[in-house]
Amino acid sequence: MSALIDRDEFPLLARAPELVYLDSAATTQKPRAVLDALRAYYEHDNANPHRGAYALSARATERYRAARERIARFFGLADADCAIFTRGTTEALNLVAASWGRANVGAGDEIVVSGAEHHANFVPWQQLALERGARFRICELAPDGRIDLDQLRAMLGPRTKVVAFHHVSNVLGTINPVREIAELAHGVGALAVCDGAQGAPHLPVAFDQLGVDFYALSGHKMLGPMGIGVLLGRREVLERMPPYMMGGDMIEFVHDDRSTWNVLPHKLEAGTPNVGDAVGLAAAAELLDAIGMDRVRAHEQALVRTAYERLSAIEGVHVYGPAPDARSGVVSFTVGDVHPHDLATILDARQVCIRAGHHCAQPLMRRLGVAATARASFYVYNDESDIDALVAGVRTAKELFGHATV
Amino acid sequence: MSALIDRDEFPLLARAPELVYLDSAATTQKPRAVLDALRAYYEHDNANPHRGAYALSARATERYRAARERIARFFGLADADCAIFTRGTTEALNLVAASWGRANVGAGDEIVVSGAEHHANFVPWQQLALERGARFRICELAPDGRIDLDQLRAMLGPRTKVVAFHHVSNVLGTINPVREIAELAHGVGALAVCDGAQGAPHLPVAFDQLGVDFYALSGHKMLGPMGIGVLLGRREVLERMPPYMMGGDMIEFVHDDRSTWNVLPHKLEAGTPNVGDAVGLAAAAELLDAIGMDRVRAHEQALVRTAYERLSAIEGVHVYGPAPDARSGVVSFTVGDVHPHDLATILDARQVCIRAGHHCAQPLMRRLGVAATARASFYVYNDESDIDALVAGVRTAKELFGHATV
Amino acid sequence: MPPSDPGGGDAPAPHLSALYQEVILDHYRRPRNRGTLEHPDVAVAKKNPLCGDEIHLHLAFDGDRVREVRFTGQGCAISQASASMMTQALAGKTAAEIGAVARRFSEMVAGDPAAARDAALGELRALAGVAKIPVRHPCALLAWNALAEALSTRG
Amino acid sequence: MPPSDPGGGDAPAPHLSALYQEVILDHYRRPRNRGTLEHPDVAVAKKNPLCGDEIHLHLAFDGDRVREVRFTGQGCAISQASASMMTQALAGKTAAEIGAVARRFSEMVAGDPAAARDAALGELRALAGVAKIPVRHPCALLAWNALAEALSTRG
Ligand SMILES: Cc1ncc(COP(=O)(O)O)c(C=O)c1O
Ligand SMILES: Cc1ncc(COP(=O)(O)O)c(C=O)c1O
Repeated sequence: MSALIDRDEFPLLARAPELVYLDSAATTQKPRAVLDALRAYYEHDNANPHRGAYALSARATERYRAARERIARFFGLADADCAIFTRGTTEALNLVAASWGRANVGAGDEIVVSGAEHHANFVPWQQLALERGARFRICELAPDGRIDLDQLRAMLGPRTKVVAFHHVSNVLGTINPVREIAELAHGVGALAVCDGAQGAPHLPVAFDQLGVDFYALSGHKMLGPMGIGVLLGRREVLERMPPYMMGGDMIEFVHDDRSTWNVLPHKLEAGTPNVGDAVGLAAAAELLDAIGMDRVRAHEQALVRTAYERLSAIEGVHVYGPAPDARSGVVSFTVGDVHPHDLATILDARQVCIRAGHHCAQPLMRRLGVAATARASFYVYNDESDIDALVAGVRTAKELFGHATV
Repeated sequence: MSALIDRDEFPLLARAPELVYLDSAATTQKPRAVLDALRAYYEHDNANPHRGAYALSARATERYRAARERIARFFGLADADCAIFTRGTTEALNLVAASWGRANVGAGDEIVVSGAEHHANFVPWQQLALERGARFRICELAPDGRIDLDQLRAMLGPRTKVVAFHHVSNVLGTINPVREIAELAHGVGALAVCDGAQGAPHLPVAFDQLGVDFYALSGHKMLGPMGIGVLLGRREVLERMPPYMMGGDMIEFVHDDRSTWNVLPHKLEAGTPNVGDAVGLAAAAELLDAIGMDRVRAHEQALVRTAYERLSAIEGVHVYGPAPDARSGVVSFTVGDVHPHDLATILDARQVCIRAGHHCAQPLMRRLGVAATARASFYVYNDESDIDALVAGVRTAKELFGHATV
Repeated sequence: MPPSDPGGGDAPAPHLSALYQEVILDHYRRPRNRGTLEHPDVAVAKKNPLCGDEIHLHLAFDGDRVREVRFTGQGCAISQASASMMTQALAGKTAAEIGAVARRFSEMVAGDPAAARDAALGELRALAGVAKIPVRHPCALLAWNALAEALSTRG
Repeated sequence: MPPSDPGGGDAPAPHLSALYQEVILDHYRRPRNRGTLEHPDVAVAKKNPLCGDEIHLHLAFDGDRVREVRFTGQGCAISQASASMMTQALAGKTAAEIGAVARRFSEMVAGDPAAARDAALGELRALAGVAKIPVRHPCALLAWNALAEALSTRG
């Protein structure tokens, strides 16, 4: 379990050899290849795409188009114009809730989410339901942490308009059966919207085979720059959606009293696009493809298994969620009565970076019956020594707080 | 009229000494200082801000906060939490139209825009009016290209809810009297929303003195990276607005059936922020402040005066808009029956980059009675030799098309 | 004017002279078959919102053969000359024959040197220079896209 | 356990031992004045949504002086110990006296070394170590923010 991509490839990690970065579920560190691609775009090809009639602008347009194509290919989406660039998962999900949602969800309709959604896939639907007078229903989790399919099946009906659910939980690491859930949703004529923020970076994703209508993801969680994400969608649904934002590029004709819209993907991308960060994300996809997402998955599984076992073996440590083989590279845990924030502070003094809190999943925390957990998450640059440091830090925290009460 | 910032400071321009870049109104080239700041963030301080309990995340949070403060200071906004980061002007204006607009504009209300708005400040309001059954009114331009204040005054009334207008026209370069228009709007209790996309990069802007409720701008048009922009707002109005997007960071508590919102600026910034590009934009503001916006303005005025005079002197050339002293660094023109796209192609062959088309301002083009114009726009890296190249290119185009019909 | 005069137009790049040659400017300024038909069998309009170019095409058929064709429109020299030359190339041809010319034309625009020499394209070969300028391909193809729609509308 | 054992806890950083000292852990685990008042003059609640820490504060006054104070809450050792120690520091003090202590406490958290030595803060000085950890300042200050709100509510 040495790192899958050497730390030296990540300037921040290379500069801080002692740093143990275990918060990749929040955001990942950036490889040199991505930073180079980003900078090279600005140094060689920068212009406003789509709008210019000169070679430099044509080059910017081409870089943007190629980035879209590269990323679509990475995610197994044949129709690249159905990959809509957004700022991230949050904007992608809000786009669907606002554009598709306002056009299709009315009073008495039902929206179904799970009790383990990130706020980004929970609050937009909750608020849409409140605005529309629709019923907002929360499907609970099975004992293994995955969405309870029996309950879901029982919940779905002719009034169900949307089933919004996560591919991978950012708290528990559980992996949901996406295809099965999409089929259940489609069985009652509902839209299947998948939050892929934690799926896209960690698992092979073949959108055209997944069966969902939408899959949302963030570039910054998969080695890409901040400020860019993608909404993968089915053309049939995208074509029928009204625009989300309005402005340049997304229009066809602007009359004084009405407007008509451009074709996909432009209809859903108003304003000057973020070409630089899109190019950076394409470089990240290139890198991950070169390694192979199967190997990324295997690497994380090995790390998560070790972390799970070694943490569970410490008296007083409670690990949340399923067995290691059924989860992605996330481990949430608590240590006796050591509060997760105190634990994070103690680990931080040892340069071990973990996250502590509700992880933007307050509904799930209520269901777990805790106010906060500590969370360690892994990625391609982590290796077994990072787990050593984590485990040692947890032991130190226990000592500091006194073994007795643990 | 040598460049105000040397071309050598701009890697793209330094690499292509022959390139004559005259499309800064679409997007500017990036100085090394901005690219360095962007990269340094990723190499030293990258983490998800607001969420971590470790030093690296605290550093990212601090970089993000400091960037906001730096940018607010640049724009004369004392209350930095009223500078909301967006992807750009388009998102900023859509945010206001969707969040403030949906909460405040009803059937029979009136929305006023000018006939020279960029689509980003036209279509969102037009569509809001259509959605709400409000009346969408277009104030025409005075002969000098500025908004006709007499007509505007006559148009405003108790049903007017919003006056949305541009600071500087991206086609004509005209500069509107922002304070006066804001006062007229406030006189009837309407919101004053200013599209500052072409004002922010080119004129000194002191938000707290401007009197508008909102001022929207794009980082990429003022030496900053793509993917970042700002909505400057008045706290009183921002506080009363519902959120725009929903997700992480912008919530306070998420209950199963309802949610409450975080304080400003977070309420209006859902999801992982684009820290990298915000840091880049702060570096751009730093650079522009060091030069002084008065000098930026003077430099552009000198260029625009020369360009205006030399282009006007060519037989068959028609320059649109006001006299050079009353305009910002933009010159739109046509050359006899040489179509602007043909002109742009001919100039491009000489490495002169201008824009041709409707400039995302179809309503204005109808009013000017043209389908397209050519547009040259200037910034800190341009000098007189760029105008020489432009003028020579225009002459070549005339020759190619044959003098006779010009 | 001496070439050293910074205010004068220097010699244009060779591929531009090749593109903006006499025949193209002539079609731009004196378009052939400009106008409308009173009783067209098919009428279609195509616009390129990005640059404002627009073409309206009227076609009348005699059985499978084009009897008459007219166009109106506005836009750059390339789009208008392409439309004008296209209308000349259509007269009397069957849908199948037109399809063959259209394919050849788009091959030429895409940069196929054989197509650029193909006598079947006649005067249209004057537009071969556009191949080198990708941003202008949509201009050259606008009228042809209108034509394709017209033919498919007719069934 | 020998320090070389990679599974064992190494010695913690010195500023952490200073922070998580006996007195703080004792207040965390056995909070003083924990509970509610039947008839509080003021009751306020403060939460930090970022980390889930929460403090409910009940105060009863005798004229201008605090007669009784109780709190409930949950959260990290720092927020809960700070609340517990604070309640001890309040008893019998006037609003003005409390204001002075609160100011001194926030100076200490902000890193003022004189405040960290000020006998007026009593046991609260155990929290001086938090000054070095900016992300934890909100934890130390949560109860004090509730107190400030309580006093201003009372007028
Ligand atoms: C006047 C004006 N408003 C709005 C915009 C839109 O800005 P952006 O595309 O960066 O969102 C632009 C530039 O494209 C502009 O010139
Ligand atoms: C499961 C999940 N959904 C959505 C998000 C939101 O992503 P972003 O903040 O990049 O928009 C995250 C991460 O923060 C996440 O883990």
